[in-house]
Amino acid sequence: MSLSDLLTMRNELLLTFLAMILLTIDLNLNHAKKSWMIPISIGLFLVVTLVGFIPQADQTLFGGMYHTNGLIQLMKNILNIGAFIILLQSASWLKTPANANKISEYFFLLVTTLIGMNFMISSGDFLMLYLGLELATIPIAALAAFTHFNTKSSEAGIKLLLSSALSSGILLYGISMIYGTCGSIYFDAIGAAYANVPLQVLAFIFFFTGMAFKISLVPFHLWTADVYEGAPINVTSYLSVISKGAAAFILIIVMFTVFKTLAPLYKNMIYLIAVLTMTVGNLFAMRQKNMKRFLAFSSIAQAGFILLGILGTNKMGMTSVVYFVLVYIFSNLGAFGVVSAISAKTGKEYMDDYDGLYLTNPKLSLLMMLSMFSLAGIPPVAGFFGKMFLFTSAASGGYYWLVFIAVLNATISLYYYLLVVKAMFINKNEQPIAFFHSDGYTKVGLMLCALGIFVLGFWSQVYEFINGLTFGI
Amino acid sequence: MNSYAYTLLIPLIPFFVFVSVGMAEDKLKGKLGGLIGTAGLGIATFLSYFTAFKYFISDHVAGTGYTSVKAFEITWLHLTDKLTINLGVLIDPISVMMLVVITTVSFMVHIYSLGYMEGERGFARFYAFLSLFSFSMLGLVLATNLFQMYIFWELVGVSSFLLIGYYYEKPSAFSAAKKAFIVTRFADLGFLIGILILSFNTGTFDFKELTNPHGIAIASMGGAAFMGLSVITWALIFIFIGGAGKSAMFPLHIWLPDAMEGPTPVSALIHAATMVVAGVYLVARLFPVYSQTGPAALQVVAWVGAFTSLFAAVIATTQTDIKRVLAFSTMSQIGYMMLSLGVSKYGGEDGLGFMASNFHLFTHAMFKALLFLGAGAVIHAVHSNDMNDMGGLRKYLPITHITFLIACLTIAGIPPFSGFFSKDEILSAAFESNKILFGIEYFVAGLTAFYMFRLYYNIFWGHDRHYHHTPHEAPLVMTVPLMILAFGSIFSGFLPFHNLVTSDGLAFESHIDWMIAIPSILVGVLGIAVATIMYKKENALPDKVAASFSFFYRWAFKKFYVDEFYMFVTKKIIFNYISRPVAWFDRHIVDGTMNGIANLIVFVSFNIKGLQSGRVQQYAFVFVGGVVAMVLIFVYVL
Amino acid sequence: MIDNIPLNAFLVISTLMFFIGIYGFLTRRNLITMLMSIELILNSVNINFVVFNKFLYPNQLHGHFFSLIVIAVAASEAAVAIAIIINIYRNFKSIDVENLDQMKF
Amino acid sequence: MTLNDIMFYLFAGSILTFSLLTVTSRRILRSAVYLLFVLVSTAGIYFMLNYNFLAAVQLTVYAGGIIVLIIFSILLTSHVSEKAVVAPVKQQIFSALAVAAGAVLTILTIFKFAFSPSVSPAVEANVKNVGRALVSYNRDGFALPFEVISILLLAAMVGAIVLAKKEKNPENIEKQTKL
Amino acid sequence: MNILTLFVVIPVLTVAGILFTKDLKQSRLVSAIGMTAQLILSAILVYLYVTERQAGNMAPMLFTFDALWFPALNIHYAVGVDGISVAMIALTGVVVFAGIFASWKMEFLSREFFISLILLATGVFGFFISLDLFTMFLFYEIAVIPMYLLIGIWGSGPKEYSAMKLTLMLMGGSALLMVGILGIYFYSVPTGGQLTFNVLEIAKHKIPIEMQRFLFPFTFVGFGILGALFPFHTWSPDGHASAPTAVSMLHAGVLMKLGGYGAFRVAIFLMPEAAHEQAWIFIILTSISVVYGAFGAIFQKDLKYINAYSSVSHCGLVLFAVLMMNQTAFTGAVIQMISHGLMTALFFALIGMIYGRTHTRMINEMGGLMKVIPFLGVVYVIAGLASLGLPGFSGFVAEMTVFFGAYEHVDLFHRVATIVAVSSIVITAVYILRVVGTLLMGPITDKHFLHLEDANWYERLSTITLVIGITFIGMAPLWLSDMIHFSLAPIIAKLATIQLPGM
Repeated sequence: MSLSDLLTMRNELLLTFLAMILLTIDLNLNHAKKSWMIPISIGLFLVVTLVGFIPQADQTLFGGMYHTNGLIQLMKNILNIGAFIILLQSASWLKTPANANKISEYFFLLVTTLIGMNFMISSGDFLMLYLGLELATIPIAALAAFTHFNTKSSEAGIKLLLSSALSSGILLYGISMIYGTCGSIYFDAIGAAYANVPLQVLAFIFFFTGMAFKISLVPFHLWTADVYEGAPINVTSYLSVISKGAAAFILIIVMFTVFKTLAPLYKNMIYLIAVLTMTVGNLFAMRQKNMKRFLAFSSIAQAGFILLGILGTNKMGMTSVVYFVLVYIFSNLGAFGVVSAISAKTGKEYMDDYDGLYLTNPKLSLLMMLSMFSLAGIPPVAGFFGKMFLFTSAASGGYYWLVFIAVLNATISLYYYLLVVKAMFINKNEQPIAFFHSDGYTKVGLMLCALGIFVLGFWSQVYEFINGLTFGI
Repeated sequence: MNSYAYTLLIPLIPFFVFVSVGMAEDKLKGKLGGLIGTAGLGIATFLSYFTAFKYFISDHVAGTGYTSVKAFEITWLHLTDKLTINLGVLIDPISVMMLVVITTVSFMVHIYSLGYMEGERGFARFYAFLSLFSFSMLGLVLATNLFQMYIFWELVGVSSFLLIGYYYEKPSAFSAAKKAFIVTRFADLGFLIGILILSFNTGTFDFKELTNPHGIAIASMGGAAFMGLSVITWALIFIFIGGAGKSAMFPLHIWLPDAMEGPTPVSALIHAATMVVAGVYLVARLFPVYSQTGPAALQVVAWVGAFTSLFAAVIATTQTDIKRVLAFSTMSQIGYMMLSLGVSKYGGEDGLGFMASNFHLFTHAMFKALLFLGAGAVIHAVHSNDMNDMGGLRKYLPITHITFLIACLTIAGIPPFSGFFSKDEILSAAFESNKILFGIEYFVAGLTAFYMFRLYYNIFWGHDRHYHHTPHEAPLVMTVPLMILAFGSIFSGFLPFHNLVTSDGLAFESHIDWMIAIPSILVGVLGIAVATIMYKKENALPDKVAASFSFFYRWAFKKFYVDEFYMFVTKKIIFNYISRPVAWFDRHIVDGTMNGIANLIVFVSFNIKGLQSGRVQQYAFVFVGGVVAMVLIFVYVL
Repeated sequence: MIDNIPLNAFLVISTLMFFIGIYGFLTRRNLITMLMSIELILNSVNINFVVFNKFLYPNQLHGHFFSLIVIAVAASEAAVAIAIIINIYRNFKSIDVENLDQMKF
Repeated sequence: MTLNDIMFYLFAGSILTFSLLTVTSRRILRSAVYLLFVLVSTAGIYFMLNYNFLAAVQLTVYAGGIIVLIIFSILLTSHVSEKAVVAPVKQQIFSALAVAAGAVLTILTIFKFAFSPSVSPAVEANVKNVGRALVSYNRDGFALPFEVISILLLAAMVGAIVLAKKEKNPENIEKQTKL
Repeated sequence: MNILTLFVVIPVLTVAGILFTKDLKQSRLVSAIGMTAQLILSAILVYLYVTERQAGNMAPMLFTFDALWFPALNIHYAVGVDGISVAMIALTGVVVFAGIFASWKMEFLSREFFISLILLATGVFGFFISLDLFTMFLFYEIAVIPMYLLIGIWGSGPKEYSAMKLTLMLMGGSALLMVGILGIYFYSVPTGGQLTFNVLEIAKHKIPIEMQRFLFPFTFVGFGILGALFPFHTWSPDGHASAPTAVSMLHAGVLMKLGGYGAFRVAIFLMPEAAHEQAWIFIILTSISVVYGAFGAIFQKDLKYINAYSSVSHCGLVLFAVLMMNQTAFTGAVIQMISHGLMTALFFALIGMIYGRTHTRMINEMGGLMKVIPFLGVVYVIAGLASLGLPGFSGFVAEMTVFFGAYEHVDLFHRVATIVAVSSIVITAVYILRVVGTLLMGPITDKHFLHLEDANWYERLSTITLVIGITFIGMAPLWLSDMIHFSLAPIIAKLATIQLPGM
């Protein structure tokens, strides 16, 4: 392994570098100029994001602990894009006086979690996976508790941290048993040694629940709503989009590689959990009035759909999951972006506040509607394609009834997505949210989302590209 | 193309009149619309007479039978592989006869209405509808196939509907129109089912093929049996239901008395002379099929006809609305025609009934139209339909009086008026076939004479009523048609129908059987005499008679409560016991289920909210429970 | 030197410790004691790793290092957790987990 | 029964006892101390297994670092003599049941599995080998996790600092400026 | 560019154009121009199609265009039309055109209204030209979703409830459909090879019968829900009652036809064996639909409810005919779709215009309107007569073809079902005449009605367009029926290959 091989890790290295630079710059800025951090960070992050698109060869480093290939690189790029949009959307929130002297910390923590996710996705063994997972979680807990004076924020932080600690404890126990039964922590060494014997199944279940916690699958999802509601809104969107996406990526990679011999068993499990997740997520989402909490449950339901991809044949499943997450990032960030913009300007977070929004803020409302449609899987926006391909993937495994249940759930989800649309377009309001201009960052962020929502579906090359990358899986 | 191609114009001229007058209705001032309509129909009448002359006389080679000619035919629609709907013109004895009847009466009515409808709102509309009716009726009789007949059958129904509902602002008029339409529609359902069965068994709609007694169609009609009768018999019975609906046979007659809400010329045209005999025409048209393959169906036709004639005649004796009396009389007379068809056989002298039926159809058209138009003139004079508001009108309305009297004598079967001849043939045919039917008809003949003269005396004799203004004779445009029709009533009996319109197209010898004719004249005279005693001078006799038969009288006066029965069925059963429950079922059960599913989801959603209690330890408990459960299930159970 | 002690004995101990830790997590009302329960859990896992490494796969040190890393992670986790707990104490004047239910349903 | 056996049972007994006491003791500070005992006993087991380096880390980081941190925070947030509020009996029973079920299932499952003892030569976990593995970037080397854990520790530090920063509620700031 | 693609491009361009408009006048002008172009294009298509066929082009689909879209799943943008689609496109063109003029005075958020309306039309056009199941489904959903906004924002009465119910039930239908389509896809080429969504390709193979048995009900019911199949029709009365005029027109007139068309094109065409086996269940359901809808209509008081139930009955007849699975019945089904589309659009247009004047839709609150608004009254009567199947109007042709097609089956079950369906013509007459009588005839019940104005030019244009369509088909049905007839050849050939076990 030469030094140049390290360039393979450019995402992680650049992000680490970025984190260090941010800390350094921050130390040299006086108090009044702290807000410079915003353009600096976003600009630098954009550079990192763009660098990610430079093609590179597949590589395995550190004796198999770290490996990357086109698909993994794509996953990282997807996460980068999502994170970039979130950074744009957080700008107006960070400018508020309460956050004035915490700006660079915010960026630093966010970037470190992203590093963790990148390592997690690239991991070739359980140690790196675990480490990446923790690195992706612990700073987020700090971010969730970011707003000190807000009791909800602290509550969210500790709920996240404690729950995730428990879950990673259980996950670790599973890993320890995997190690105990297989004799290695390297993925490539485990795959063949795995069989359907009780202890290995138990170990797998323990491991799986830990991942399920991250993706918030029922019944391991209960933390989600509370944390999403309490955390600052951009952290919530980060949790619901990037964090969940990364976990979904690594889960599907692990499922398709390490545990592939268990497939007949885990497919039953995933069937059950997928049904539970979609249904429970929907049932809870229906009643929500707080937009963040609403989106939390909606994202739980969406996680249930992601599972459908795992049930398909490997290639199609992988492609559809990656594609879905990509689309989901744009759709969900569109929704969160609007909520964030409104919340930053007016502090209003409830669905009732959105009544009559279209008449005062038509563009925001339109974007929100498109996001809702995309989340619900309504054509012609991208969400339709995402869902459709997931269903196709599940159907390729012969799970027609599951597809049916899933589409019925999509219908239920349409109900509550339409409630938002209804609030904005149909409901009358004496005092609607007044018209306001968002700042440039927010605008760019929202426009990126709108673009993604529209283009990703019709532009079939995206899907083809992903499909081309999944050959090796 | 052949020499009859021009006959296509006969129905088409009224159609174009309908379209043009109908479109430009509000722009046609004064009587312009009427004049256009009348002119158009005049041409059609002329063409019809010309056709009759050409077909019966000039083109006819002596000694041969009359064959049917397809003057024109186009394909309208392909239904199935075999069945194609054509539209065309069929010229044969009965259709030519019907042409003459329809155009004559229609033309008279057109002229008459110029006076009668003068100043009415929607005068042009009236003529448009009349033209539509003429078109439909002509199309019906000229139909080359069963399906074309059905098409025009429906159109006739709708034009009747439009004309009955002419005074649409009068609720009673519209409800009568509605009733007429729905009842006949119900009958048409039978017709349609009959067509379905028949056409799928024979593979054709075409009359020529269907009715060829030696053709494949009739031969292939063996068919499976269903409930003791062959399928074809059922088909014919169903088709007869259609005919019965249009011809107001019991029990589908209820619309006809109500239809008198329409303007009187309409009643004369549609509900006396032309449309109501469509049922007779239908059976006559399919007569070879009936007689060759479905004698049981013919029995049904005969008995329904006989019963209706009796039933209607009884009711007619009690009614006081003059148009209703005439309506029941029409039913009764159509019953005669049906009976006559029902007792007939195919070919030669056995086909006497067939001939008699058509003969009576012809004469009846003349005298019944005359009666209605006369009644119209009376109503025009006194502005009432009720005979209790009339009396002594003979001195005010001399022409009407005379023509009306002629018509009454005709219908009563007094020689030498035409009714005598046609009725005599019917009685002869019935006598040959079934003595009970014959007896009924004898009795009905007497009743007919009685109630017609009851009507006559009540209108024209007795003392004056309190008229708003002195009744005056109708203008010339109204009386001239009366006179023409009276002429027809008197002399049409001398037409040699047995040479022209027969079941197989061949002429046969027919003579008056005096053994039947003389008693029938006597019965007629008896009826007149009774009526004279009871109604010529006002006296207490009618009331006494009514009182002595009080139960029966009341039932007859109430038309045997058939209407009430229908009301019961439609309002109570269909509306209250079917539609209301269906609507309820739909709202509460079907929709309720859908809403119930939604509500159930909401309910569940509300009730599982405790799961999300906000307590992190409970979350952890669920988490651990989930893990344990999964281990249990996937390690130990599965 | 440990040959006569069966592997399963270690595993039983660690497993019991693991579930005792979970029990603590489920029942202790104080946030800090919940954190302590977490430490128990992680510790039991460490025992697992170490024991497996020693007994079954001594040719490499995977388990050993895994434990090492877990300890470090536990430390950082504890640091952040305690920071938040102190924050909560500032806000609520209590660190009873039962108080943390502002957000529910 | 060798000394090793006795030591093992001693450690095992102490681990289980003190674990139970940790999660049941009503005095928080005592819990912390019991936890310390558990951790130390664990370190003892590591010593027994000849993983001296790990045992040392266990003692320094865990016993020395985390426990001290915990004790400090306990002192910060509650009185020494304060008794912990006990969870409702129902909660305790259900938790115990679930946990017991889990433990039984897991142990049963473990016993079902036939672990095959090692035949390959052991690598001694002495400082040399540990150190070599720690910086090795080849197979079975742990340089990468070692580096990554440093980022994690840094991030945790920054996170803790951000959270601990004293700061004023913006609403209060506004009030003050208004005044 | 392929002429069929224009059917999607023109509406999209129109929508883009409306985005730049400022007020009602401009946006309705743009919409009217766009949709007139669309109507002309439909006419051109009919002409081109007929000439092409006369020139002897025997391909099952004409004007085909195929572009690979998602190569991985072999999803294509594949378009092509046969006589059936051409007929449906022409219908859509007419109804949309009439719909634009029927909403000439849509003041509130007019831009958004026209955009949604035309988007809906885009979906419908796209659906009818698609040969690829995926794109077909895509357009299907595009057509359904604007309904929510259209009803929710511009509707009346319990509009939110109705809009939600309609959307959810239709989406529930697409849940079934999704399963069906995916199943068909994965068994499209049972012999192995590239899976395909293309209808024509799939039709070349035989989907295994076990899968057909499973998939057919999904597909059929999925489309059936949109076609108001009993007992999944309840979205229809509420939805129609709450929708604004043009939306009711489009929805009942065109959108519901997607159900019948899809059931035919996908469910029956691709899975004839299962269709044959399971038809009896659905024949029972649709026979019930036909009669039940008619009975339901008798009791209603709200004009729109009456018409909605009437639609249930008429659309039931479409599905009924489709299930009869012979050439005549299929022809009848298509004509019935077109006929009902025109009639019901006309009805809803008239109801909207009457409501705009009287501000009530309750028939017992109105009466004698014929006298004050004779034009609308006459057209209403015409629509009514057409609806009850009077010769000379399209309804008659359709119903007769359906009945004769259905009656072609010789067994007792089909014949009884046919007779049950036939009996609806009487019940239809009852409710139509009841409405006409109460609404238009009789004396004027409310003195406010004395000052109502008769139809404006745009209202006349809208209704007359539809009346012309109805009477044209009614009087000269041969060209239409032959056009459809010919296009049925492939499916009839396919049906002929299957074993016909006795029912």
